[in-house]
Amino acid sequence: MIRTYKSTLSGDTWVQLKKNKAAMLGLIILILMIVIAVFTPWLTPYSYETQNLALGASPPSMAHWMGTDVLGRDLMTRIMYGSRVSLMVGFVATIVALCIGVLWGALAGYLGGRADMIMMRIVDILYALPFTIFIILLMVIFGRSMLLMFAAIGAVEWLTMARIVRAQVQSIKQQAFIEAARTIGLSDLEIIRRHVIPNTLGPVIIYTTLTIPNVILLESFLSFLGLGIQPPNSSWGLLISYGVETMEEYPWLLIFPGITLSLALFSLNFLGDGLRDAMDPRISKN
Amino acid sequence: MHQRVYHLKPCKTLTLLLSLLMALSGCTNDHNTNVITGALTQTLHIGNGAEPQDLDPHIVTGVTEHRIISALLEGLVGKDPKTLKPIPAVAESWHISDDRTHYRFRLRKNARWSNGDPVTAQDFVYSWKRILSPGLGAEYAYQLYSVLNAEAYHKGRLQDFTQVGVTAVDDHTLDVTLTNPTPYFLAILDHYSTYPVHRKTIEKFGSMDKRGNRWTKPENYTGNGPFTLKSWALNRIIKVEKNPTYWDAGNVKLNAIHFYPVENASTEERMFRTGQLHITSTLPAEKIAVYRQKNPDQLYINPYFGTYYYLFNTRRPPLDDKRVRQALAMSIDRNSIVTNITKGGQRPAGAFTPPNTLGYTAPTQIPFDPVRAKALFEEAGFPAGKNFPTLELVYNTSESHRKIAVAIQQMWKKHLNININLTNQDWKVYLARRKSGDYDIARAGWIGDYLSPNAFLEIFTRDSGNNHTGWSDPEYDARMQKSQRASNTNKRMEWFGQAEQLLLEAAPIAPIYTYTNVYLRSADVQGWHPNILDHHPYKYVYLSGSHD
Amino acid sequence: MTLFLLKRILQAIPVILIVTTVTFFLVRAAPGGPFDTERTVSEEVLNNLQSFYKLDQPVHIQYQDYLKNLFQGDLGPSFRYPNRTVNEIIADGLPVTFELGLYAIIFAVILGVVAGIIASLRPNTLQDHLPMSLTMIGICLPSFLLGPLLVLAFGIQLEWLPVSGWGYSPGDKILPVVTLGSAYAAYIARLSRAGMLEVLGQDFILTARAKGLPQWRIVTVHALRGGLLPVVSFLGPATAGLLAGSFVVETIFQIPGLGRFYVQAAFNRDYTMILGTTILFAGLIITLNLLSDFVTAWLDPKQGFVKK
Amino acid sequence: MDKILNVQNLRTYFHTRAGIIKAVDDISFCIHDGEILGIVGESGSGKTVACHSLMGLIPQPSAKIESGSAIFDQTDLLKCTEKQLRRIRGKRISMIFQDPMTSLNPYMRIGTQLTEALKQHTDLRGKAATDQVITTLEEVGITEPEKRIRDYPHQFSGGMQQRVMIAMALITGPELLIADEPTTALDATLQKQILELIKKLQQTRKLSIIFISHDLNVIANITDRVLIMQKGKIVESGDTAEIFQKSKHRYTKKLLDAIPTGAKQHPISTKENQQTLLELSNISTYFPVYSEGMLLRKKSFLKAVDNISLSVKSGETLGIVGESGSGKSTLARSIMQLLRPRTGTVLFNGMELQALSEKSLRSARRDFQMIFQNPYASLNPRMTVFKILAEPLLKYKTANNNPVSEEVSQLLDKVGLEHYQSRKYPHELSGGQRQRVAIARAIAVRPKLIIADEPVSALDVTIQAQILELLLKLSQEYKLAMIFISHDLSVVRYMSDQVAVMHQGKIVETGETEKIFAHPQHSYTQSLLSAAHTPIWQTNTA
Repeated sequence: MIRTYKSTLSGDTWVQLKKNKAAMLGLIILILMIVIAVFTPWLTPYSYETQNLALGASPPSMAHWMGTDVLGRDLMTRIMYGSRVSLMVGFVATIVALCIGVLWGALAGYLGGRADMIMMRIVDILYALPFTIFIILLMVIFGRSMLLMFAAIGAVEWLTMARIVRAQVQSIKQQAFIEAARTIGLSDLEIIRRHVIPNTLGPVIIYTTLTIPNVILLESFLSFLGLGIQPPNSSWGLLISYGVETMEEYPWLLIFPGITLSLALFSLNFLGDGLRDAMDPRISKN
Repeated sequence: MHQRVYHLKPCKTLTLLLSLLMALSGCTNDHNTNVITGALTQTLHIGNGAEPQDLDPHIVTGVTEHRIISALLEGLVGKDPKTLKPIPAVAESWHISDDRTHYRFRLRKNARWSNGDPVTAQDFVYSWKRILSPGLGAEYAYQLYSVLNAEAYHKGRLQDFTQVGVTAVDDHTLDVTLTNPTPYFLAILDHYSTYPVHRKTIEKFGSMDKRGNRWTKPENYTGNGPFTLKSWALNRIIKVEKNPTYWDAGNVKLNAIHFYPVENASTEERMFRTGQLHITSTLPAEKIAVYRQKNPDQLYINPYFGTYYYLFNTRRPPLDDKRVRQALAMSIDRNSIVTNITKGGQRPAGAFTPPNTLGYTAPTQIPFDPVRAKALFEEAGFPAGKNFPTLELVYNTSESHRKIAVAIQQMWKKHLNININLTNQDWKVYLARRKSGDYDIARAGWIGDYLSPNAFLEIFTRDSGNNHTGWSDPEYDARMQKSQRASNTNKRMEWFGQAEQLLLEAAPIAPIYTYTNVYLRSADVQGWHPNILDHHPYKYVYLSGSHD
Repeated sequence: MTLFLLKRILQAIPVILIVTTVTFFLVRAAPGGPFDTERTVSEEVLNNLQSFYKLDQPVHIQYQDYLKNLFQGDLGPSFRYPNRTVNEIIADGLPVTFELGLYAIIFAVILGVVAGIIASLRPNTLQDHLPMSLTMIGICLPSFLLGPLLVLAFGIQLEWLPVSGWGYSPGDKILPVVTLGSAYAAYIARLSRAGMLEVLGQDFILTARAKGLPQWRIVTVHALRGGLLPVVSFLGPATAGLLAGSFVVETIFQIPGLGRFYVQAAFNRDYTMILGTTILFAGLIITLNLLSDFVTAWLDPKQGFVKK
Repeated sequence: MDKILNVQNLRTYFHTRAGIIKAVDDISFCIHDGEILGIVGESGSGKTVACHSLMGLIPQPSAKIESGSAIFDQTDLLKCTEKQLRRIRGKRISMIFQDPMTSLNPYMRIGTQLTEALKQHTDLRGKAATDQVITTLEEVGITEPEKRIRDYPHQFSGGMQQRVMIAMALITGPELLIADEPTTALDATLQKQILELIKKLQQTRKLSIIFISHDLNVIANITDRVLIMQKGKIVESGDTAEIFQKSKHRYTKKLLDAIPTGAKQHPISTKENQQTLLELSNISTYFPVYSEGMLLRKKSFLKAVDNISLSVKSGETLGIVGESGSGKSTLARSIMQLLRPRTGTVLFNGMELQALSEKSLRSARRDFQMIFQNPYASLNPRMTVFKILAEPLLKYKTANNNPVSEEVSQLLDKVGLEHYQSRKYPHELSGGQRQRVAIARAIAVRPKLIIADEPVSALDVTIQAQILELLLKLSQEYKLAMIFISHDLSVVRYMSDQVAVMHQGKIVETGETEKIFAHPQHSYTQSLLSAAHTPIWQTNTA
């Protein structure tokens, strides 16, 4: 009795991914960051809020490896706490954008004709609405919560995703295996779910890895507006925007958060490229 | 499908990039910056903070508009640049009646409008009628409420303007009657809301009491100030030039002033550093220490007639209990805030009115006394902060408000062991919540319009629209009334002290620091004297060429 | 072809109408009015202001008036700047923002396409990873960080370029354009790399090589046109995003553009200005999407208008 | 005749992560001046890689020429630098490729693509260059070349595009032409014209040609000498006639036998009592064609399928033969209701398919399945073979309740695939294996009718034979009715009981296969049969 290979897509992808050194490096760095984010309270002696006004902004020293911020708080601790917000926002909001965008794009691309036209015009409308007023209104009506921030970010980011997926689906629709799927008697929804969407993963992954940095920085704009997180806690985006103001006087306040964000984004991108290649059987196997 | 791959010799691409960079660096910045050319042509370059809403003195309210209008128009009375005492402007001299309610102004014969017309008393009557006309909806009309029946006319209760206490006896004599003696009336006459406007120009481009009048366009503008409006490029630059018809044109040394609406403080500082500006409107807090160290001669920190304070909503328990409010006010370490956070030379404020205002200083001060604060908390039923609710501190989006709020949040946690949430709100939402009392604690700041303790203490009288704390005390109102009717200055100051003592004792507010004006000024600028109102008449200013 | 344009334009009208309506009621729902200031305004003054700007009328009448004016192209007076109408402000600000956006896109396309081509010529080697990582920096350094950095380096330290302004002194446009364009360079680099790889793998490239054509000719003449199709379809929506993005750059470099009004209007609750800029923005998105679809069709004769 | 090209022990290996693939493993051959040398071999035999190695067109990082020499006019091509090679490529040696649709630059007018070659290698410019282009186009048989010069490749039919390709290769007057499967993608009649054109050009220009193909008929028809290649080695070489008459090597014989000849082995006699499974009555499907008017688009209709009526009995195989563009595929899709026919009815097992609701049509689909032409595109690249086969089984929860994996293994056995292959992805399988998976998917739900749309035309001849055997075995075993569509007459003859000949959307003739082939009535059928050259080495068989 042959062992039935429940070879899922993920099983094979993992095998392929392991071969790509850059992607593995990216994955390790990301996991490391997530671990640090989760175990921050036990990893750092300092709290992110107790101030030491007398100390103020001090350069990196033995006591504070990354120096302290204007209010005398340990920068490394604030970056670690900040990573909780930024990573969570980066991943969750992007996933929200991903799901809505892919579904909307796939449906519009697959159905075509009038439905496609209407759905894409709705996307145009949402593109045009003034984002700032929309945020202020959200804050006022629903008060402030992280969920609300994800909704706000998701509502903006999924539009471009939908557009990309739609273009991709329109080319997939012409493939013969879609016609074959129809002859088997699958319904439109089944065809979209099983055959269309898996084949859009390539560009979707690439765009996702490009969206995450935007989302992380968008979060700092929202927090600046008052929707995101409230002081004294922080996020990478916020730390960078504070750092910019004192760029000349206290350069380390900008350099360290900047490097952390860049490190995260680079590893995300290498992971994204690796994932895309691993998932695209044609490239990975030869 | 196999895919053919190509070699692109790396060195070819490198040489391409390098040559591009070299070309770029060719256009180095030519070295005649504004500061250098300015000295030669006596042209002053000022950073003005923001794009002015308009240049109509009867409609605008902001400081940025004031800076430009004070170059274009001139009121009856000016202020001495050093002592801020009233000095003659359009009015050559004035006589005050014994009961101090009648003022007779003699206008200068040689006062001219920029198109040559003489400035007459009728111009002032027309102008005051314009600002008090209900249709215009002028926000600063209340400055003239001390004039007889002015408030009634502005609120629409009186239609006939002739009953308002301002009449033109002849072309160069103006009589003003007040409802009751107002010691600071002369100080008000320097405020641009009382400036005259050129009647023919107003009526040529629209009606007297309608907004959207185009007379403030550069090509239409007619003013009686030392300068005339030459050009106004939106968001780019506003240029004013010396007005030859100004009565004191001989003493005006500057030929032109260029105002730059630079909103971002760090951009403005960078423009100053590269010699684009003579004077900046402000300076980021972090840069103060740098300039104090590197080039102190360019850094100017002058006390400014304003106080930064927190409002307590006395309508909401536990803030309705005076002891809780006092405890909160006493556990703010004001020194630490001004030295470590604002760092702008601000002075910690124990009272609401800035010290030494026309000689008046508040008799009592709210001290920084955490021990007494804890005791008061216990008296109020919250030993060591137990079962004290988590209050919400609302502030509008800005870096310095955030830093101060975070610091105070920490202080209250340390001294009183209580938690408060900081809520950063958009400007308009913050104003709406403060006005409707939908807050526990809120940040606030007040700048006096005219040099008198009254400019501050009048806020907490019963009928003042600016008292959002929900606190009022008939005794306080009575003392303020007495101060109005006091016969001499000392008596008046005495009553102000009594009133403020009552206010600080009730502590509906927690004063934190008195503002300072922090800005950069090039050594070339002469005749720019620091004063508490940040009031610098341009006609005394000139540029010397002495720079390295 | 004209039918294609006509159809898209007809679709545009309902979109703009819906955007106007939604924004019209959205702004009025936000708390705080255009005339609230630090110093509380007395009731009478507030009523006068409301009546002058007809804000005291029932909302649906305000809406009808607004639409009537809109069709005549009049976007109404600005609340914040009483002596200017929204039309004037847009007429002042738009050309500058357009110019900034255009140069930024050109910069991004040149940087992105060159990086993309270099990367696609030798995939998965240093010549591929280096340009891709360089353009990645455009994404890691947001404009509010890259701007001041560039100013510090080139403006103040090296004094090569002016620090602010637009059009006053030579070279003052370089830094703002680089700041705004760099974020888009990364997207374009990735898209052009993928596009080029896909085309370089096709049969007609092999034919071109069999014809003995030199490599540069094969890459530029044969591969480029097909390779850049994905970039063109990306440019449509991206350029529309520039208007909002230019706000940060305009503040850092003191550029008299429209971006600042577009964002500040929301904070000032300047209803007519918000509506004016939003409608402009909607119009811009639709035209740019139409343009990018049109160019994509024109670029690819099979798909486009060349008759069978 | 002296040797124009002499290749000695050429070795070209591919260095991939999965190890070294010996694409060309030590081959030596030569070609004489004015001779047409044929290279025959199945896909993956290295015939194309060999020629590409000569021209320096092999994919660089992965492929490398290990050893050998190729002397062409005293210069060793394998040792030339890229610059030297470029002076020879397209000037003295040029190439034409298999699929004209993708081998011409779709974004460039054909005029420019032709003058480009001229400008590269000669100093002809401007008018002189254009004239040269026009004369060459005329030479290859393009009508009104002056006008057609400005057209884009997609505005030409398949045959015409191949003529443009040939013009492009010959415009610089090369001495050696390498033709890599130039006629594989064309229909019989077109194939014939192109071969005649190549022969004519070879005579007039005294060209020597290397003709690569996997189609033995074509090789037999045009080449003087032939090399048989298998897995990178030359297994046999010699005069074409000699090789085809009495080939010595086992592999060559296997190739020759794989060509289907003669009638269907055991045709089903048309007994009356079998009930008709499928009944089409005057079906026609139109495609709207928009010609770009000024404002409104003039709508005209292309009648792809024009008033066709036919019937298929259960267990019977109906062959549909016709050239590309005759509407065969459109008819198949109309029957399958993938395209809604404009008029006429499709009666299947008594059910009127058009009348069925979307839902009931989907469940009815179980009984009629389809196999597509391109094995590469008809399987979802991201699904393993196991999932591809499990999908229809789960969809219809086949009656016998043994687990799905059991069912899948049985299916794999039925189509001759090993069980371990169920874990693979489509691109890891060869063309033949993929078509087997497609067939397994079609029979998974025990359909009553299978429509095979050109199932073998993309496969090598040996694989083709195995697939045809498989289809025959399955149709007997499951009593399947089958509609077999192809442009290859010998394949249709071998497979079908009844035959219908289609031409421009109409069925011109239908009837017993052998009757039609023996004496065709309709003039079109006659021209079709004469075009399909019977293999010369089997002229003796009836």
